[in-house]
Amino acid sequence: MNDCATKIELIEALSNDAYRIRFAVDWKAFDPGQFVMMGIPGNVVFLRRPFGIARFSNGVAEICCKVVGRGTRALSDAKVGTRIDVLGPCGRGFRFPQKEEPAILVAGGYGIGPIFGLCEALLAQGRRCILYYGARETSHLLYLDELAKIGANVKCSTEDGSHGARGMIAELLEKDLDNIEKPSLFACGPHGLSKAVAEISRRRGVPAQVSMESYMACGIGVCLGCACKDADGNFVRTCREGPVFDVRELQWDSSPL
Amino acid sequence: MNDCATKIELIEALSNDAYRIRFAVDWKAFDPGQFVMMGIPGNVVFLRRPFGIARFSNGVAEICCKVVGRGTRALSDAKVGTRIDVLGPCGRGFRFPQKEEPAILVAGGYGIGPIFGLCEALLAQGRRCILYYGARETSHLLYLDELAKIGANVKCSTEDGSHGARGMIAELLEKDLDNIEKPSLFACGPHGLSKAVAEISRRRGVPAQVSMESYMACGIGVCLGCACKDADGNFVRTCREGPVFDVRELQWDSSPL
Amino acid sequence: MKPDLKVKIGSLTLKNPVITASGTFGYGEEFHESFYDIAKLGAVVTKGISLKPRAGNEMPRVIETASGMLNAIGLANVGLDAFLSDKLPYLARTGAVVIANILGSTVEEYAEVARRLDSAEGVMALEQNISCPNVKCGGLQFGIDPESAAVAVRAVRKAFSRTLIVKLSPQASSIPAMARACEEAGADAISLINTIPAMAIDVRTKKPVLANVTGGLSGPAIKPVALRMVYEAAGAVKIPIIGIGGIMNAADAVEFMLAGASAIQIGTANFVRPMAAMEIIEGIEVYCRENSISRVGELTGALEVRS
Amino acid sequence: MKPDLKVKIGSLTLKNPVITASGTFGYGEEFHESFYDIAKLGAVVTKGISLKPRAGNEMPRVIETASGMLNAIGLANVGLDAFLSDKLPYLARTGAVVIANILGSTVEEYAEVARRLDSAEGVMALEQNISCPNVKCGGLQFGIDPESAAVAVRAVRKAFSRTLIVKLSPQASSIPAMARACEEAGADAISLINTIPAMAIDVRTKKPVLANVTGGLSGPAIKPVALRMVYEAAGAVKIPIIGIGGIMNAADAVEFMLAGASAIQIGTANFVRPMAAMEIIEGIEVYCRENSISRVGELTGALEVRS
Ligand SMILES: Cc1cc2nc3c(=O)[nH]c(=O)nc-3n(C[C@H](O)[C@H](O)[C@H](O)COP(=O)(O)OP(=O)(O)OC[C@H]3O[C@@H](n4cnc5c(N)ncnc54)[C@H](O)[C@@H]3O)c2cc1C
Ligand SMILES: Cc1cc2nc3c(=O)[nH]c(=O)nc-3n(C[C@H](O)[C@H](O)[C@H](O)COP(=O)(O)OP(=O)(O)OC[C@H]3O[C@@H](n4cnc5c(N)ncnc54)[C@H](O)[C@@H]3O)c2cc1C
Ligand SMILES: Cc1cc2nc3c(=O)[nH]c(=O)nc-3n(C[C@H](O)[C@H](O)[C@H](O)COP(=O)(O)O)c2cc1C
Ligand SMILES: Cc1cc2nc3c(=O)[nH]c(=O)nc-3n(C[C@H](O)[C@H](O)[C@H](O)COP(=O)(O)O)c2cc1C
Ligand code: FES
Ligand code: FES
Repeated sequence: MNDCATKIELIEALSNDAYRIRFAVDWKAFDPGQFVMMGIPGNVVFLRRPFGIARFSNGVAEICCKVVGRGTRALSDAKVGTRIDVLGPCGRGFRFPQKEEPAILVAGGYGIGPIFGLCEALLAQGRRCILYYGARETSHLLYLDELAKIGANVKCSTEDGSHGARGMIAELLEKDLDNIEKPSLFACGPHGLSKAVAEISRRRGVPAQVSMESYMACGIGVCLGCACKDADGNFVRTCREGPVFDVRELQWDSSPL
Repeated sequence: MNDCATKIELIEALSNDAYRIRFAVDWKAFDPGQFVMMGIPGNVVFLRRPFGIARFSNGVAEICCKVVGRGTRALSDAKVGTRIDVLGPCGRGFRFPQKEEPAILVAGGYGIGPIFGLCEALLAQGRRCILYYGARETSHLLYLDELAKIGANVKCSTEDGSHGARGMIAELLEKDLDNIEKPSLFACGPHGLSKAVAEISRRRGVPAQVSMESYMACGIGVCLGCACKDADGNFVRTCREGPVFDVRELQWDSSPL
Repeated sequence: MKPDLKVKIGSLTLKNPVITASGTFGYGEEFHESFYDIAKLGAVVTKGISLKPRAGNEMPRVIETASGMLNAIGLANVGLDAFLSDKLPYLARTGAVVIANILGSTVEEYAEVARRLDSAEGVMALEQNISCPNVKCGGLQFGIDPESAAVAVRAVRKAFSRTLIVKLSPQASSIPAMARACEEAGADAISLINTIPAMAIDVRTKKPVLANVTGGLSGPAIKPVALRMVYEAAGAVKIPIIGIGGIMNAADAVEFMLAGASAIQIGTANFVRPMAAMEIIEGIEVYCRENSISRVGELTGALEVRS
Repeated sequence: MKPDLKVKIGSLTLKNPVITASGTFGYGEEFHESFYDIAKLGAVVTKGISLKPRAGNEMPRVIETASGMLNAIGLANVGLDAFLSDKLPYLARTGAVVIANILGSTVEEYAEVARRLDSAEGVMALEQNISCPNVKCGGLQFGIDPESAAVAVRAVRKAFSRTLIVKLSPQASSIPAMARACEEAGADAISLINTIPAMAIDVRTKKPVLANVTGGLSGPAIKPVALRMVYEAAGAVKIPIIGIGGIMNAADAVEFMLAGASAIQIGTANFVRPMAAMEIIEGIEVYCRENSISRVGELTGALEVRS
């Protein structure tokens, strides 16, 4: 992990409110599921903002940023060449599955970022994986081209049925799971999705890892601002012990962010 | 006076640290010596910044901005099309001389902005005027082309002698004054220049107006932050009773900003 | 449906909860001439008025800070006589609701100013400033000690028959204690916060930026502190609270009302965007409509706190 | 010539005046592993340590504000035992100067923690936090009342033989009185300020943003207030002052030293720029060189105030 002063190399709209942003970094590798703390250009926000690492190759990292507030707006409005500080890779990523088990990836919305990274890494190692990917509507399904290019097996759902199955991705997943032997789950998305995956994992006794979100001040484990509750009710740091947790490590009844 | 949300129409470097900036406004006229309170693009500073109005025609106003800190930096780095709030015209400008008296204009550094406006207005009325204009070095002499175009009679000095006379502009002025009948002085520049003009005015008994600077929070007369001392030792508001004062209205021994 | 924006402060009914803060609006003339009809405001609070005119501090008096500014104007004002003869008649003609902000370095001065304003037509309410952070000799003890505050408030209460608002200093170590002391002493409402004493230094010159060395911090920087104090005050007293501190837009104003304010004041925002107060009135109305709130008063203290 | 950056705090000599602030640096591990050799710092202040472990408050615990942030961590910490067994040995191995920040809800708890740290090797100084603005039951009275503060400080003074720093709350209505009380009670130095109690509200949900309702404000927003308080404290006592509050760069640090601080602490800046403390050490050195200052201590209180 280090903090590098770099520049935006590419910025590209993926939908009306999501952007692909690339920048050079000086780290050599990352674990899918890890994230970066991005300094936001201009002076519009004070703290950095966390983003999952979607891709990394040849020293260039990519994030997928969805505009939800002032910081994400300013980042997405930045131009190629804008100087930015990038701290990373932060946190603990996904632990890879046992060789023989099929990896069932589950992504919701911009959760596709880290999951794309995981998918690419698994396929590069010749592992079996299926990606379940849900969004509100077709235009919110991102990275479909890239997923096709890396040969991913993607099953989509949209809430309005405009692409793939109609409904929540967890429902589609649950239906298919009966036919998959020894699946292990890897999810990233809104809290509701993580909760659903945790519930499926518990009910079916299949292992599952989820990437959690939390408001973060430092991203490096020193402020204790990002805590979430572990299974024993103790606080653990989302930015350090997470963001990826085994669902059994966490308490699932507590209220989300 | 009003506050208009407008856009930068032109931004042009005049030297390595001074910029000409133009924007449409919805006022109809201004008095040379009046100023605008500019909202600074981005979020880098909190308060607005005052700038003398250098030109106004066909609904487009022009300021000349010298970079001295964060706000002037951000304003000068803005692009054409950047949205800005412009409050103006503020304050009291120069009172025009009696028809017969030759107007002796004196500008130092970016003080040329308001003085250019005054010069243009006087010439448009067919009034006699001579402009004494001093700067540190040649590259700091701005608006020379425009001054030539409007047919201004300009006498320059630079501290390094690289253009015009060597030395301070007040010295050059003082030398020439002997040969001018019934001059009246109009000055805008650093505090030292204003002080020198006030001193010349007092010694020779010639009328003089100077444009004063003060740190301003509101620019409209309500914060009382910009006060300067009048001849009786009372505070007057630079933004409202000024920025242009008759030198006899002010106290000249008090310390500058 | 148009929401009802009226709010009551003591015996005074304001047409909306947006008031312009003392020291940031002069005596109303500049705004009324150049920007908007100030009778559209809930009320106007005048620059602080003292018995005698005050010249104020030396220059520089203001400086920008991170998301805020410092001022050390030194409570410069025209004095009571000039206020009554030169400023009040203009204000009265505009039809604006006028709240006179008063200051004093002694209980007697407060009482004297209050007594004379009581007989002045056109002054609907007083706002008694017990903070005065910029004036060395004046007021500080009133602002930090509940007992001295009570003495000063009682004196003004006796001298003034209409609505009396007491404006608290953020330096009081217990806002609830201070608010209660003022309520018991007869205040009809509490306004807070005044600026927070602060300082800026120029490392180039190795000097304080302000001639007065210290000044008062205002603007968005102090909003979270002001919000907490308003919440504390609202929990401590029954009289209405007027929230002040870093309010720049309607959302900020609504935050203060949720925290317990019945009305709010716009200070530094007047410098940054002269139309701020008008925009905020409009924005509060929009918020009410979007949230199906028929009376703006429903917002006051509507914060949902888990317990 | 390289300026001498050494400063003395009590009997402790620091290699430079830059210290990392409690609660913003964990127990040093994260920074030492990923960013820099923490022995290069003047000192490291640990997260506040209580006798028993504390889980802290519910989520959310942090939120950004204008030029600052609010935190309501709730003084979460591993507790004294785990600090001694798990955290201190690591810190000691790094060679960093370790200042243990301690908290207590009673005088006895403070004394007990201090006593046990007195016999712990590797703890060079204590910083006694008498503020604890986030914990409802704890500490608040110590922070605002000079007499209670003195009692707590005396107890710790008796229990701890090395350098004792007392960290003041900005809620004290008189910083000079508080600083004097701590000096008389035996403090070797005063550090200030802790965060300012504050609040944020979400107008969409009508709820406080922080689960704890209120939190502590830190960052550039509070710098002008902190600077004023450091200036006041320095004028009131003879012992060294450590300045804290919104320091983001070397110029900020120099401002605090000019105001009277012998050393400074970097808090929230550690979150925004993990290398901040190193950059500030370098920047102070550059400032000294450019201003022909041979010992950084010459800066302390060098503010030129017209009188
Ligand atoms: C580990 C992790 C990975 C993430 N990965 C991605 C990603 O790949 N792509 C992406 O678009 N977004 C990602 N997010 C979410 C992203 O960080 C927030 O959307 C962003 O910080 C919002 O900033 P803002 O200034 O636009 O919003 P604000 O205006 O500050 O607030 C808007 C909303 O965003 C939430 N939010 C604000 N700041 C943070 C913060 N520092 N951490 C978490 N939530 C915050 C607020 O609670 C609020 O609900 C991730 C968050 C975490 C914790
Ligand atoms: C009536 C008037 C007319 C002016 N006309 C012009 C002009 O035509 N062209 C031009 O380039 N400049 C003009 N100035 C000066 C200009 O306003 C300042 O240079 C500018 O505000 C500095 O902003 P900053 O953020 O870059 O500097 P900062 O980083 O804030 O400070 C740098 C320096 O500028 C001074 N300064 C900062 N803010 C103000 C302020 N609001 N008012 C006055 N001084 C300030 C500070 O004291 C400091 O010395 C004028 C000032 C006044 C009062
Ligand atoms: C330049 C200036 C002058 C002020 N003068 C007074 C005053 O005379 N009396 C008073 O009670 N408050 C005065 N205040 C305080 C404001 O009324 C208000 O309480 C404070 O600025 C916080 O609100 P804000 O952050 O919205 O500005 C003044 C504030 C400023 C910025
Ligand atoms: C997240 C966070 C946690 C903190 N925890 C403590 C603490 O445990 N003990 C303490 O004395 N101060 C604590 N502080 C206060 C800081 O040490 C410091 O006094 C304050 O943040 C002001 O400095 P800054 O503006 O540089 O951050 C904490 C501050 C923050 C932001
Ligand atoms: S964000 Fe600071 S500890 Fe996780
Ligand atoms: S700048 Fe506010 S009164 Fe002049």
